[in-house]
Amino acid sequence: MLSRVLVANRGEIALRVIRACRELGIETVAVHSKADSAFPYLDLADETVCIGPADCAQSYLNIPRIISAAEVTDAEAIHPGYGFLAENIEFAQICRDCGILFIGPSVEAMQLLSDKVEARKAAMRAKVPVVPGSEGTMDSVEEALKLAEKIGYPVIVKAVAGGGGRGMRVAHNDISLRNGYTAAKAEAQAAFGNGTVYLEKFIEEPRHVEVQVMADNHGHAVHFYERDCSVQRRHQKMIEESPCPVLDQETRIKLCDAALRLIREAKYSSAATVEFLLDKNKNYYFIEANTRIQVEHPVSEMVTGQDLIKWQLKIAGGQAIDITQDDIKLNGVAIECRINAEDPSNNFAPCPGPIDQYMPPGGFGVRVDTHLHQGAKISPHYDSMIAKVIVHQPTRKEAIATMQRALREFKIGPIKTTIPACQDILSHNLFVKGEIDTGFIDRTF
Amino acid sequence: MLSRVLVANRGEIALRVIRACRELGIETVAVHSKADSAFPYLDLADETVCIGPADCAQSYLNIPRIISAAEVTDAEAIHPGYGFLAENIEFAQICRDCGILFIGPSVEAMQLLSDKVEARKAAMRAKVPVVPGSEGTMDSVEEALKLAEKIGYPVIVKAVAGGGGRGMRVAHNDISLRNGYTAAKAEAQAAFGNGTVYLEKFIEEPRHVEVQVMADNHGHAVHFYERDCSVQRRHQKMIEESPCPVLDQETRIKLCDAALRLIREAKYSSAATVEFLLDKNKNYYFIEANTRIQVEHPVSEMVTGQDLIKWQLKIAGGQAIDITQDDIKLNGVAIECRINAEDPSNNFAPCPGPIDQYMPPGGFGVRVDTHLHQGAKISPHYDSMIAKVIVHQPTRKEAIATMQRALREFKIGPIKTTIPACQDILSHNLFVKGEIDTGFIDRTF
Amino acid sequence: MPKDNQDIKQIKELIEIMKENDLVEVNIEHGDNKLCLKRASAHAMTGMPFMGMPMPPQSINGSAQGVSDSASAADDGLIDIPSPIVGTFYEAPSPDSNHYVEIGTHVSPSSVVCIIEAMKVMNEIKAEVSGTIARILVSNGQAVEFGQPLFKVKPN
Amino acid sequence: MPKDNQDIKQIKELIEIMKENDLVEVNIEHGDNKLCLKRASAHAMTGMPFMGMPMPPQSINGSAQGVSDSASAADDGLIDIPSPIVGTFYEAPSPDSNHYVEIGTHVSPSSVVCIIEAMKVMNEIKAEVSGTIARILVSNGQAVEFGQPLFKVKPN
Repeated sequence: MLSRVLVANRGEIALRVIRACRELGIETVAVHSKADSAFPYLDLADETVCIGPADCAQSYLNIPRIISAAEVTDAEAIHPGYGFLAENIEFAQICRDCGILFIGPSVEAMQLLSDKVEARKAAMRAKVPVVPGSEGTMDSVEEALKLAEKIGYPVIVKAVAGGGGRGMRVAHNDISLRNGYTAAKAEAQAAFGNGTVYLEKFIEEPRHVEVQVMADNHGHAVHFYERDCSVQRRHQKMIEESPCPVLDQETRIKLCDAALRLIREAKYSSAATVEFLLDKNKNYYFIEANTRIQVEHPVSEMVTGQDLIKWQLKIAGGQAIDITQDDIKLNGVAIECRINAEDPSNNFAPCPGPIDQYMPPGGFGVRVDTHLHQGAKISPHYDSMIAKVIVHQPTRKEAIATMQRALREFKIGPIKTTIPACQDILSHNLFVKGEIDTGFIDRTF
Repeated sequence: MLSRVLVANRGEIALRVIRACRELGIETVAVHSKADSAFPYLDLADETVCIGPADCAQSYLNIPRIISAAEVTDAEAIHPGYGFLAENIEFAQICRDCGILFIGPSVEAMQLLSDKVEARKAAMRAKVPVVPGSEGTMDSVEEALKLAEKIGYPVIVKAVAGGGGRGMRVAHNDISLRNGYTAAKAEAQAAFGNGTVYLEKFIEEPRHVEVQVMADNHGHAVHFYERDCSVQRRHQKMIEESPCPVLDQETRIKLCDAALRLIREAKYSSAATVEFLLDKNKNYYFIEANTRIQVEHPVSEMVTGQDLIKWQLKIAGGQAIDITQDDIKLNGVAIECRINAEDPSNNFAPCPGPIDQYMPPGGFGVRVDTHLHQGAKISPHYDSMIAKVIVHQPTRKEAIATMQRALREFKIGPIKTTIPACQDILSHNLFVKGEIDTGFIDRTF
Repeated sequence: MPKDNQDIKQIKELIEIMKENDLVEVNIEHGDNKLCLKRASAHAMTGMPFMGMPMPPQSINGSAQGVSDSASAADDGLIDIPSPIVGTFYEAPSPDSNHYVEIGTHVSPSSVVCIIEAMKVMNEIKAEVSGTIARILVSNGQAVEFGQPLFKVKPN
Repeated sequence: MPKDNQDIKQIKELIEIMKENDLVEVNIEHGDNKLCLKRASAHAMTGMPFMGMPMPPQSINGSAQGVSDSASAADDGLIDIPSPIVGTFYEAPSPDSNHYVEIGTHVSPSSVVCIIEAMKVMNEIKAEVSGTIARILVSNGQAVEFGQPLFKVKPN
């Protein structure tokens, strides 16, 4: 078991990791920027280190400062949370070089899965269905046009290094493909410093379904079923749930087994998410794997009763996964709403500022993950997600009712939050029926 | 299904009932005293009625005012919560006379089970083990001495109308029985206006184990397993857990079935708790039944995933229990700590006052039931219990670790609370090993 | 800015009155002389002008009208007669009878001003103050809660 | 606006009254004379002596010493030289060398005052101010965090 972990993150996920460490008896070192020094979650760590000013580049994204903080506090391992350095291969490599354990997969597994083309090849080797498309990168527009003719329109051009919707273009014919190819390449070059693109069949009105997996260093891998994250506004997830409401049990098991095959193929350890598109005929296609714990991991925790962060810590400490797949039961329905400091009535503009009023919801079936409190200040320097409300009930209908009453109870003021937007979505007929796809929000609201 | 329920209580249990009603789409009327009018949980009700001044006798215990509030707001049913009027037979009778549904058992079932001698007789009819003792009341000290000789010392004298440790005396020989008989009678007369007593074998160092049951008006009754409430300070429960850590599965099933037999014998409907003493040889003896929902009901909810207040409401609305006993699985371990506004370092003296600092715990496995918020004021007029922290984990060891970290996170100030006392108990070797009885706290701390 | 110690003394006295009565703000104008005192609110119920704060609970008549502690002088020098119980307000002993009081009726402490029905019992409510009925705040058949002002009386 | 010291005295008295009584605002007008006093609300931010408030997080050297924003004059007229990075503080380039500075050493902005080792790199830290070293706040080999004051300098 680990004895001392540095938490290289901030806000709710830093608190989440500190909580898991404390329950396992692991000491924690919390690093923070000067902007975050007043947050009470820091008191819950055994030690704190101020690593820099508010600016992320000089604090949470600054590798030398974080490594140095681990060195001076004698931390044996670093948990990167999500975002910031969580999927930074250079950081993982430097940790290894410095003899500090990076709580996550090996550098090699990260390299394999973070490269979309390589990940796709690995999926094909593992007999995991992938979206029909290029075997490798598309190095000319002619090549792209030829492949589009073969697999049929619509197609999508994607940046190898892409993410968050950038470096992507959909094309329904030759002309739009010519334009899209050039635009995607230029955007990817500007955004990621890498203009390499590939091409895929464009799946129309898909659901975003992802499988939570966990592997240890002793050859064991288990899944924690799937999450449906189709409620996305401009490619940003807003509401996630588990299980996927339209998946039958047979398809579920096939999907989850496919995810495990990929993870084994990648010789992966620690937590990962394998993302799929699910089309209207319940065909699923691997799209990418995330080599970190994710924001929405609590919904999988609620339906399985398993603490995923504890598993990450135990695995990093060398422990084997000592439960079998059969021990992991899918129990009821969990839904998560992300609460962002954004104004839904003003195009979701960020709303940093002081929180004068704060009343979280509670009671049966309600979990709140947040570092907030009355008197806290939301800094403009960081992500606007400030809290997650997670509910768990025997049925989806009950889960929606519990989420509605929880959101009604949740008072955060005077800053604006996405609570009203989540309430609107939860009340929408199509959400209630589960008949949505990743375009639902952008089409409907 | 009910359409409009008046909640005849205050604080966390009023909020608990309001939450359940809201999730079921039932409108709520919250009554409150003037001292409670600022609590935000009232905003969550559809209507509120101020029924009187702070003094309970003129507000929460005042039957005409509560009935009148139900009449003017057109409420069809009243949920009494726990305490106040929850076990007041006169109130249940008046509700019936006024055509208002009392959410609880029938007047007849209340009468039977609230009379300890009658309840004991019913238990014997239902072949539920009872503590060896008097068949009826003890009307003279000579009768008591004779019985004591027969069943053997130690014995305990108890008031028929008793509760909370009043009107009770343990005797280890004839002299102490003579004194105890007279003292118990006098105390019961003073406290309850009824000096009738009975006599039982005194079970040494017992555990307090109680079974949660629920019955409908269609002949169905199910149990939700047992709670262990042995952590008591002067007969006041402080920490409760489910399941009982020392019970084997065979005894558990027998115990729960015994509770169901009594409930059926009493032709009971709604929620009830059947209380037992468990001796060192795992013999269990029925002691009394509580005809209400109890403070500690959430631990049963966590281990079964069933919302007990929702069941009360559904049953009151005429619905049948549509799950079977097999559907109610005992899953993991739940522990509840009661947080009281009391100063453990000053003999648990009540500590009312304003709450300037308030930060509840959260995260995986943690549930908080409370009406508190930063800026709330704790009134000296009411019970000192202000919050309940409930945790749920796969194992007892993990549940204790989660409770420890949750209590460490819970900040309530400047008033004193029982949080440090709960932390001390959770850290105690005997509690951790589960080797305690109802005398543990008074002996140890 | 206060002219003399006399002012300070008066301010102190005013503050005591504010505290006793849970006032959060006092404004006084005498010609050109103006005095305004504001206290930090004790807590939510004193109604800071703050949009995020929980709203006061809806009273049973749907109005935002507060509940006064007892017959007490308000800004306008009028005294409230509050309801001592929860029930239904009636302005007359029966539908055909005259109203107990109208605007302008003089009442003494023992004058019956209305009936409140609670649990089928008709409770005669007495004025408890002397004066003239200035305003009737509730209507016949309306549900009223404990402490809800029923009438405003101009004291004599 | 205060005409003379008498006014200042009265204002001070008023402020004391406001603090004692939790007032947040006082407005007084006498003809053309107006006085308005406003305090921050009685909340946490005003630093009430309140035992239950969260403690500031423990800094890595275990002291409660705060982190200053930059070289800045404190009450005593001295200027801090804060650590610009996280690492281990060394007062000399090697164990056998002389210390970069001692108490009384005169420094200019470009003077090296110490080394902070971070990730095996020895970073020379410059004074960034001119003056005389008045105090050395950390000891050789000690871990320091970002912004932690290392020296106090008496500016010239």
